[in-house]
Order: sequence, then C-alpha cells, then structure tokens
Amino acid sequence: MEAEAAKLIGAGLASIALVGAGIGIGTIFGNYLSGALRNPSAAQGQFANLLLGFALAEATGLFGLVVAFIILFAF
Amino acid sequence: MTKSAGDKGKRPGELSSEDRTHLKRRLSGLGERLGKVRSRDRPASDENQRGRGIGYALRMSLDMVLAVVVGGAIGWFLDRWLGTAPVLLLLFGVLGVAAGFLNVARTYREMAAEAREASKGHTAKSVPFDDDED
Amino acid sequence: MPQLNPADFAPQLIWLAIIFIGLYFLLSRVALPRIGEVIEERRDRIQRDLDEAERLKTETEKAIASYEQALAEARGRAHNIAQETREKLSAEVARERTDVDKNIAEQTAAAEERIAIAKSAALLQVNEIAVETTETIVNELIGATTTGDEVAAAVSRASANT
Amino acid sequence: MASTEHGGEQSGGSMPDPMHQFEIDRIIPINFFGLDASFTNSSKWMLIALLVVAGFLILSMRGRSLVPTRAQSVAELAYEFIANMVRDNVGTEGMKYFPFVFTLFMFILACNMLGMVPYSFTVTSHIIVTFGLAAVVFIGVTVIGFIRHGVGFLKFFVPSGVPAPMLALLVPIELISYLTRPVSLSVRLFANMMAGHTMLKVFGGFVVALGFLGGWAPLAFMVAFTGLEVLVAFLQAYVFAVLTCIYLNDAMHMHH
Repeated sequence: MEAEAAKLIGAGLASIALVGAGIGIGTIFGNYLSGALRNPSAAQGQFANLLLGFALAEATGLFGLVVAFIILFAF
Repeated sequence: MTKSAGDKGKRPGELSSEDRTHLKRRLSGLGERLGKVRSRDRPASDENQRGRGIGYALRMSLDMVLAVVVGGAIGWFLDRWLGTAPVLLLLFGVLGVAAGFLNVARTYREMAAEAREASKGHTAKSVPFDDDED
Repeated sequence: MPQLNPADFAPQLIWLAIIFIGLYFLLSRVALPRIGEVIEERRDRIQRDLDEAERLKTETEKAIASYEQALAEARGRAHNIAQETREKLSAEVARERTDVDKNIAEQTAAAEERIAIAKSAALLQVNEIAVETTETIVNELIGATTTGDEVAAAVSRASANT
Repeated sequence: MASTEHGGEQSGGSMPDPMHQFEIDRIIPINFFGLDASFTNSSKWMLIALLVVAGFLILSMRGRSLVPTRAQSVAELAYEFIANMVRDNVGTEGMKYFPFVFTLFMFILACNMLGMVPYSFTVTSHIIVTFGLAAVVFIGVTVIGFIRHGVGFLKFFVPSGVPAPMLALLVPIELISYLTRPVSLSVRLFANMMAGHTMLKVFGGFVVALGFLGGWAPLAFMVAFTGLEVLVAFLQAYVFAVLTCIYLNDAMHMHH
C-alpha cells in the first residue's frame, strides 16, 4: 500500500503545476484588460494574442495534470 | 394630405411646400428603416466573434497537450509491439510536442485572420499610455 | 474513476449508437424539415413584404417627383402667358402711338403749309401796301408823280437792305 | 447538487465519494450475443435526452405559425444557430451535413443540461461516450475526405513546398496532429463535464459537513458555480459542434 500512497502524493505534487498556470492566466488577462481599457480600439486586434497566451499558459497546467493522471493510472 | 386650416385659397389636391418636405422626410425615414431591416439579416459579428474566440481558447491548450499525449501513446504502443523499449516513446513524444505547437500555430493563424477581418474599420481614438497603473 | 471501467464501455457505446441514430432520424426526418419550412416561409414572406414596401416607397417618390414637375411646368406656362400678354400689349401700345404720331405730324404739316401760304400772301400784301404807301407819301411829299414801277423797285431795294 | 443522494451520512460525517455519481448501474441486464448491452442509468438519461430534444422540437413546431410562439422561436433559434454555424464554417455545400451537426449539438447540449438536474446522471461525463461521438465525427470526416478527394486526401498530411528529407519529420507530425483531433474533442467535453460535477459534489459535501452554521459559504460558491456550469454545458456543446464543422471543412476543401 505504500506505493499507492506514494502515487497519490506524486499526483498531488504534479498538480502544483496548476499554480503556475493560474498565475500565468491571471497575468495575461489582467494585462490585457488594463491595456484594453486604455486603448479600446487596439483591444479587438489583440484578442487573438490574448487567447494564444491564455492557451499556452493553460497548456502548462494541463501538462502537470496529465503527469498527475499518468502517475495515478498508468503505473 | 393637405393639413391646410389657415390657407383657404388652396384648391383641393394641392400640396404646400412644407407638406412636400414633410412627406419627403417621412419617405427617407421609411427608406432608412427599410435598409435597417434588410441589413438586420446579416449576423451581428461582435458577439459572434467573442464566442468563437472562447471556442478557440478552449481548443488550443488541450490540442497542444493532447498532441504530446497522443504522440507518446503511439510511441508507447509501437515500443510494445517492436520491443524497442523507450526509444520510440521518446521520439514520438518529441514529435508530439512539435505537433502540439503545429496545432496551436494553425489555430492561431486562423484566429488572427479572423480577428483582423473583424477589426477592419475599427478605428477609435486611443488613449496614450502615460499614467502609471500601480 | 468509474469512467475507466472497461466492463461499462460496451453497454454505453451500444446505447449511444442506438439513441444517437434514433435521434438523428427523428430530427432529420421530422423536426428539421418542419422548422426549415417555417423559417423559409417566413423569410419569403418578410422578403415579399419588404419588397412591397420598397416598391411603394419608390412609387411615392415618383409621384412626388411628377407632382413637382407638373408644378414647375405649370409655373413655366403661367410665366410664358404673362410674357406673351405683356409683349402683345406693348406692341399694340407702340402701334397706336405711331398712329397718333403720324396723325399729329400730318396735321402739323398741313397747318404749317397753311401758315406758309398765309405768310406769303401776307408778305405780298405787305409789299403792295408798302408800295402804295410809299407812292402816296412820295406823291404827297414831293408832289411828283412816280410810277408804280419805280416805287416798287425802291421798296424792294429797301426791304432788301433792312 | 446531488450530494445527499449517495451515502451522504456514511461513517460519521466523512466526505461522500465525489466519484460515486459517475457509477454505471445496470437497470435491465441485457446480454446481446455475448455483448453486455444492459440498459443502464446512462442509457436511461440518453433516452431522456432523446425524448426531451425530439419532443421539444416536434411539439413546439406543432402550430407552424408564421408568428412563432415562445417554444417555437426557441426551436427556430437553435435551428438558425447551427445552420449559420455550418454555413459560416463549411459553406453552402456543407449544409447536407447540417442534420448531423444539429443532432450532435442538441444531443450533447441536452445531456450536459440534464446533467445539471439534481439526482441525474451526466452521460457526457463518461470518456467512452464522448470518445464514441468524437470517433463518429473523426471517422466520418476522414471518410468524407477520401470520398471527395480519393487518394489525394493523403496530401492533407504532406505540407506543400517542403524538401523531401523534412517530410520524413513533418508527415508524422501532421499525422499526430490529425490523430489528436478525436482525442482532444472527446477529452475536452469529458474533462469539463466531469470536473464540474466533481467540484459541485465536493462542495456539496462541504455544505453537509459544515452543517447549518458553516455551510453557507460553500453553498454560495455552489450557486455561483452552478451558473458557470450551465454556461460550460452550453459552451462545450457549441465547441464540439464548431470543431465538427471545422473538421468537415478541412476534409471538404482541404487547405491548411
């Protein structure tokens, strides 16, 4: 049963990656909003870049989640 | 049509000039309304744009991650089949990373093209970035 | 996770297939044609109404335009009539004035002729009177008897001198 | 939401298992030539989704009036929404696949929304269901591509204007990218639905555990989160349908 416990701990540790993703997403949206409030006409053009940044930041968190799932279910 | 109460010298069926301008204004108003109704059939693009943008955002991150997973899975199965322990897993994992970036790049290009299309003609006065924020 | 239990895969997939295909046929055969029909009909109706409104609008515009044109024409015609009348009147006035002028000129000419005749007659008489008077005066003064011809010559010389 | 249904009071206020809501219960065991084709709670809710969607769409159009009733205008709204989506993403010749996309969208939407009803079962929170749907889309799109372009559809995996040695690298990448589609399509829907319901379950457990005094904060969170989940339920159905349209477009017009 010790391996089982270690798996759970490992999966939990891997989920810490979501902290970084959360910070990244918050930063991206915060900066986008502050920029968009100053220059609303440019906001529309940068919407695609916002989503790209969001996706990349979230992808990092998802990688951590995938690692957690692999630890939990693949071994 | 004649709303003449004061001018008595007018024959019936005759339009005064103010009557005519009034009529013309009503007509142009009608024309505007007709144009508006006709153009209402076109989809309002702004809200649509936002919805599609969220759709794109939901796609990109998962596409990127799952390309790696799919690549890794293919490598893992090939490894099991061919007995080449971790070689193909690593190789296809790397290819998966590349495929993930390809996915994201492709989606981004699509999205940016759409955004350019949508922001055409959007030119408002911008506010200079001079004051501090924190 | 209960989702990863392979024993549950088969019944779910089978029922998913059955129900999805059933729903597909229900929707594509029954529901969607009805909705599409109604929407098409409404779109046609709206299009027709809009076209009708458009047509009425252009007709009204045409009517107003033709009304204004007729008005402008009538104005122009009235203007023309006034112009013509004025010209006719002034021509008449001019003709009458020339008539009157001619008349006056004729009468003036006749009067002048008469005056000229009267004047020449008067002048002749004056000469005779002057000759007679001169004869008489000369006869009285100098007692000589002068012939009428001499006196007349002298008078005409004198009158030419004056 | 459905937190008190299964074993809320087990072993003295300990948390209920948030995964228990995803268990499959066999209501009527059926064995179909050795295959397990039991009528399960999942099948029950699929059937309910079918009845709700078909019943609503058919009954609301009963009047077929030009000036729609409220239900009829909702049905028409859904029709126009998907029709515009297909027309925008695939073009007019894609309209022959409109019934399929519409069915897909309505089925997923109904399953997601029914999953928000307390004590219900969320069909789309099972990876095998979403993967089945995604596989239908994936296989269907690939078949359409091969029917329309023949072997030329394989050019889809060969980027143009690339030297031959690079192709050895790029073709597997393109292939992996293509194979990612059904996986990401199914995993996205599954993960969103499962995560949301697990979350609601966990917070429902908090409400019960904290009791009358402390349970208000998680309850308030749950109310807000339920609203978000309704939005997600719609959005995921939308994304699924849009991606189906985009893949269809790729297969029919073949350009990157």
